[in-house]
Amino acid sequence: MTTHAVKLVTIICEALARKPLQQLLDEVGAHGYILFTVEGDGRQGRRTADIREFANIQVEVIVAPAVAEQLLLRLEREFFPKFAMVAHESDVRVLRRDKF
Amino acid sequence: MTTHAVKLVTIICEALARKPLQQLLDEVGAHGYILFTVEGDGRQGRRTADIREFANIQVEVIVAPAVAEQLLLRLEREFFPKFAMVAHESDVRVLRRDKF
Amino acid sequence: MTTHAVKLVTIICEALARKPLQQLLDEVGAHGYILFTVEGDGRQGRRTADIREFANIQVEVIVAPAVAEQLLLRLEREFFPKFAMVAHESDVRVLRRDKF
Amino acid sequence: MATDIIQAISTNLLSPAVLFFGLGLIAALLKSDLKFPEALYVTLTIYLLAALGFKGGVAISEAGIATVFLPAVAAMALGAVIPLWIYPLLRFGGRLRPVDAAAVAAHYGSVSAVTFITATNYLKGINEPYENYATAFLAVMESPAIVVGVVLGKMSLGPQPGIFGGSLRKVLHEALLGRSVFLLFGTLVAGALCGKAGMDRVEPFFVGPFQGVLALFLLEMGLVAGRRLEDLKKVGPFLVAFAIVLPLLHGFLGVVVGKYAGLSVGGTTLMGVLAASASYIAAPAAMRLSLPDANPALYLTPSLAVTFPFNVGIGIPIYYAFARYLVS
Amino acid sequence: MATDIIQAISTNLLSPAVLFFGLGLIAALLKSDLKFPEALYVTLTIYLLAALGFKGGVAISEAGIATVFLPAVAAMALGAVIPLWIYPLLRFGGRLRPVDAAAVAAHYGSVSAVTFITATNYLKGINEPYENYATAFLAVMESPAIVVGVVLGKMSLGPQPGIFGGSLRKVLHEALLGRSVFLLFGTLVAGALCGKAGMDRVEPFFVGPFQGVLALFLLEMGLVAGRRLEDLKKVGPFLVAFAIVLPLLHGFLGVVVGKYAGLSVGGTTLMGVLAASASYIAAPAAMRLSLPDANPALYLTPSLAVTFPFNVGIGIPIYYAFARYLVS
Amino acid sequence: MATDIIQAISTNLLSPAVLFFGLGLIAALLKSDLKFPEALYVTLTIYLLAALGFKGGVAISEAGIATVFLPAVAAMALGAVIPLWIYPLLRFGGRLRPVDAAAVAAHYGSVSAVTFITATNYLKGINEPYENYATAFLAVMESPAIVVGVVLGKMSLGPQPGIFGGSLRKVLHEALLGRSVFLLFGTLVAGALCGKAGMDRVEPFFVGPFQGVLALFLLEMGLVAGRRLEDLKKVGPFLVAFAIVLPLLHGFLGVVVGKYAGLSVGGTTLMGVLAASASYIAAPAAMRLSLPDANPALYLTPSLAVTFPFNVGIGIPIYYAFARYLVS
Ligand SMILES: Nc1ncnc2c1ncn2[C@@H]1O[C@H](COP(=O)(O)O)[C@@H](O)[C@H]1O
Ligand SMILES: Nc1ncnc2c1ncn2[C@@H]1O[C@H](COP(=O)(O)O)[C@@H](O)[C@H]1O
Ligand SMILES: Nc1ncnc2c1ncn2[C@@H]1O[C@H](COP(=O)(O)O)[C@@H](O)[C@H]1O
Ligand code: NA
Ligand code: NA
Ligand code: NA
Repeated sequence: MTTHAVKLVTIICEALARKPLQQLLDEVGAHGYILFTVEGDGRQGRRTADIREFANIQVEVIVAPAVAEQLLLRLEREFFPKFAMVAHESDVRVLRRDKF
Repeated sequence: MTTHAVKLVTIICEALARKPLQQLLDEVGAHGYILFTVEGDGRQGRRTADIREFANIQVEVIVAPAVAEQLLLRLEREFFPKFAMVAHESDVRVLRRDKF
Repeated sequence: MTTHAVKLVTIICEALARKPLQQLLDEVGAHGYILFTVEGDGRQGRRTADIREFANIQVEVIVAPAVAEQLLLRLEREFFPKFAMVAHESDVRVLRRDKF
Repeated sequence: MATDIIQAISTNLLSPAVLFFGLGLIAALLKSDLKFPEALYVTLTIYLLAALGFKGGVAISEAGIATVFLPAVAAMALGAVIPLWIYPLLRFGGRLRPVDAAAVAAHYGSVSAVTFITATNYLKGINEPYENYATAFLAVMESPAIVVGVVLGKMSLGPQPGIFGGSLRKVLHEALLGRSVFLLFGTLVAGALCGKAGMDRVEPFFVGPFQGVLALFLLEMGLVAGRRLEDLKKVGPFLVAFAIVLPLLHGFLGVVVGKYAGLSVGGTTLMGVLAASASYIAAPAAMRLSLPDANPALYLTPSLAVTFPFNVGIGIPIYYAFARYLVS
Repeated sequence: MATDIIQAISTNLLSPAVLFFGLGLIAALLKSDLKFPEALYVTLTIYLLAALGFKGGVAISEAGIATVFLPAVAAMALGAVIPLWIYPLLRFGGRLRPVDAAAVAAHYGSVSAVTFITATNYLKGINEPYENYATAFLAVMESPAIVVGVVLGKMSLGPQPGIFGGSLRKVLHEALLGRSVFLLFGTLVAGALCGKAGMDRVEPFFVGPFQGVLALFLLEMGLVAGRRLEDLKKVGPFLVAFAIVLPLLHGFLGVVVGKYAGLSVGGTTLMGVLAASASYIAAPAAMRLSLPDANPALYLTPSLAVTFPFNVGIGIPIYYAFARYLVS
Repeated sequence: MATDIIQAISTNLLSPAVLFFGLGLIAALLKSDLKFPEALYVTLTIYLLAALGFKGGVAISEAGIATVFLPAVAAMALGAVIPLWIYPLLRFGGRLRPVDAAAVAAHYGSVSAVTFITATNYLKGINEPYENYATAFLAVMESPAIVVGVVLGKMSLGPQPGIFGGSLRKVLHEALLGRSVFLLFGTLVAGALCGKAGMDRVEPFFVGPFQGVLALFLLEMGLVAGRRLEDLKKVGPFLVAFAIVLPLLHGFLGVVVGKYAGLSVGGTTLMGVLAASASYIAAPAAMRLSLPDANPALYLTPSLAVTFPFNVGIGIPIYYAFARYLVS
């Protein structure tokens, strides 16, 4: 069994940032993602996730290292000034590199 | 405080793969897992998670490195040909090794 | 783009541990967290997440390495003897260190 | 009969439930934001099945098991045999792989509870009485075809090692203790034990709002079915035609069985609807568990995106016309 | 009285709500797939508590606070003193650790809203009138025993540093602003302010469907309780016996208190039910927060998997028989 | 008129729906644990919009499109022009950045469906008849102001590259196919196609429980609005005053428009309520998508934490008093 090193980029943000974020994922060439609603607390106060529109979402996307770099760069430039958002990147291994 | 290096295996798949996946986790000797519903998009199209049966689930399981290897091997062989599924592995540290 | 190495601490526990856990996060100086409900299975049996009070939650918190150490230490000492709980730590990179 | 049918179809299309279904289809096609939460879908399902089962049970307590027994056995037999001709038809006519043919056969022998409920709603709307205990037919018809389909599929694959091989026990557990069968049977028994006195107490919850809840649920089902429409291209013309023609044939067959089982026009219609309908929840779940090699695009899409909307909009009034023609 | 009781029990067991509860138990035991979404559980809870509180408030606005005051104080006192004999009994009779004895005492002094609602449903079913303002007793009885239990437990543990030590403030906040107490009190006040005119407007929502919603909710509660049954082996025979005998004693005691507080047969029954019932949501939450060293298996399992089903199926008609015997 | 208004306000404050709203506010302020699941919020929204739309559609089928057309166009025009004076007022009076002024303008030109529903509830409570087809005004008034606001904001920002720049197409898609507009329009059409016969079938679901469901929903909305109250300090006194004074002016304006459009006292009140209400779901969603540089604290907090509670508690009876004064 051979595994391949790729990046997992995790983005936590307000639910209303969802559509532009999906567009960004498309533009940088991510091939898939998962998304779910989370409660949270941060510098901009508590988000209780009781109304879909005011909740936080967490988006996780597995991408090649170059795509991760591109994604984080554009998040920092285009999204961080506008949205309540946290993003982090970590190293993961997958079985089929061609999927990502 | 001593921490121990173990593996976190994350599996994203269609909700209907749940029961065989639980059986696999048992067979390879995982001692626990978490599971939650996620929306997602991938090569096989969008999954909106509006019907429980058609949703995606994400399963996360902490295991010893040898178990992780076994788990990924069998996922690749027995599950990937049958189900819409993505799996990745990463390094994490835990406090009590004997639990995993 | 410069990224900074920080820690992601993930805690899985019974939902009723939530309030003391939030207090602990405050005390060790975490600046934010996310939280969501998960199903799970472990040594202490299956948790089906059908009643909010009996469900599992997963809490994820990004912190500086020193805070992570402090957090895990206190979890081990003060929480593990009392609650059904699993905690793990991993390395992640973020863009803006000052947030964490 | 032709004008009758056209008249019946347009009455059906203008009922709130079917209009809400159409609204859901349109929302999906226009990619509207509208989305029901998963919890609401499950809640509506539980409500509709429990209400249906409970009412059916009360009806059984009044009619007596004896009256229900014969047509229920006929319904079960019908469900079990339908896969036996679908399988060869798809194998040789449709050139499907054996495991896919078996999976589709399981779906079309099994039933759709929502289609059944929509049909009872249609009959209520045109004041056509029917046997309330017909719910029992629904309950017994879900599983047999699934079991038959899985057996056909497993035979075609030969013995398989590992998690997906092995005994029929898992299939049977799934078939008999799956959510919908369990709820229907359980509430049928509860209703039969309580009888009329029990019904009086829960009527404002389980009977009054029923038609409105169904309308809301069909809005969601329209969304779900509509989102699958784009998968139709993966399915091919043979299966699309199959998904309309077979229900018509089975509808006619069901009506014939209902007539000889001694049912009223309404009950006969419902037997036709059951035979014509195809499963899209229970059967797919069983297939992923027991025949995971079968291709979901080939069984779920025809059943959910073709047969289900066809039956809800057009099929039901046609089966009713068959029943009126044959029975009265 | 014996035949009366047996008759009453079988009437109870054949009501839709209790049959649905049994169905849930069976589903859990057979490991059926049936599972309610968390959101539905919360929704049903909110609905039942709000409906109960609002109706109770309207009843208070009609009966006047003066009428309600005395029995409410009696109910509160009863809740507060019950832990005082349970604690020594479990400490010395059951050989439980002090913190566990305190935790169990808190549960059995507190109350189960669902058991109370099932009892009102039972009384409605047999046409036995009761004071609608009895909801106020439910509202005031949830917290006192929890506070007493926590105090007993904290005294036994001695002063504790850190997150779990410290003041009673957290306990009181939790006890008074927890979801169920807040909803009950809030809707009681809303109902009292609106009176009959307000009730007329929300009656089709809060009154008509109430019994049906309860049946659905008990289906879920059967599932929840049933899943705990396998934990019984961790609990031991002493606590299992305790979980049946103490409710019977408390039920009798509650009936006596109700009688001397001047309540009708129905109201007296409800006071017995409150005394006999044990908390399984609010009390466990308070324990995990304030006495996390107590072992949940010892307090949650007896309360949820023994006392609750016992009361729902058998206890309620017994307390009713007590009440009839004593009051009339 | 003053005593009239005070009388009308206290009647309003003592209705179940408004009391439940107050209860939610209190729960939020006391930091109670009470929390509705997201799925329940969505469910109640879908129910209320579908019920409203369907009833409105049936009313249109009875009144005829011709009757509805003129006042609907007037409502739409009113929604579209309101931003045109809010923008300069906030730009120069309130010293807001252009993009923030545009965003706030969009919110106050658009409408709040919940406020509208609460107003119909108020009218029902005091037996004041109104045109049921007024739902059509609600449906057409949500989007125009949002489009106008986005255009104003985009003009102020100049051409922008990338994801947030570009065409108006996204805004229009969002405005016309967003959940609430789609549901309202869709169910209006469904109701108009079914007419009275369809209504008879779904009435026990969509009509009877409506006022109770609204009460439950307002409990949740009280929680949601209450949690925002602490953000008021970020908003400043100018915007807080704005959030009360502008609704009063718009309410009066709406009443004048309603009168000249030939509506009854009830219908005129509703036109006033629509003009006075501000959006807090659809408009924020559109802003985050099309004007993400605008600061949500400046548009969401005034609309949700000031204008909405003000209208629900006090505004509605005031606009009613205006309408009575002007129309009769
Ligand atoms: N240190 C952290 N760890 C995990 N999640 C965080 C952290 N800080 C913020 N978040 C999440 O990110 C969202 C936005 O962060 P903020 O802009 O700080 O309010 C919050 O609602 C949290 O859910
Ligand atoms: N690159 C990715 N990153 C994260 N999740 C993914 C990715 N690709 C696919 N997925 C998830 O895995 C599921 C199955 O993937 P697929 O087979 O590509 O449709 C999708 O529905 C997504 O939720
Ligand atoms: N190996 C594991 N991997 C992931 N989650 C686990 C694991 N073991 C336990 N858990 C989760 O942690 C919770 C408490 O664990 P336990 O105390 O072992 O019952 C369980 O309900 C699981 O959701
Ligand atoms: Na069939
Ligand atoms: Na008690
Ligand atoms: Na407005």
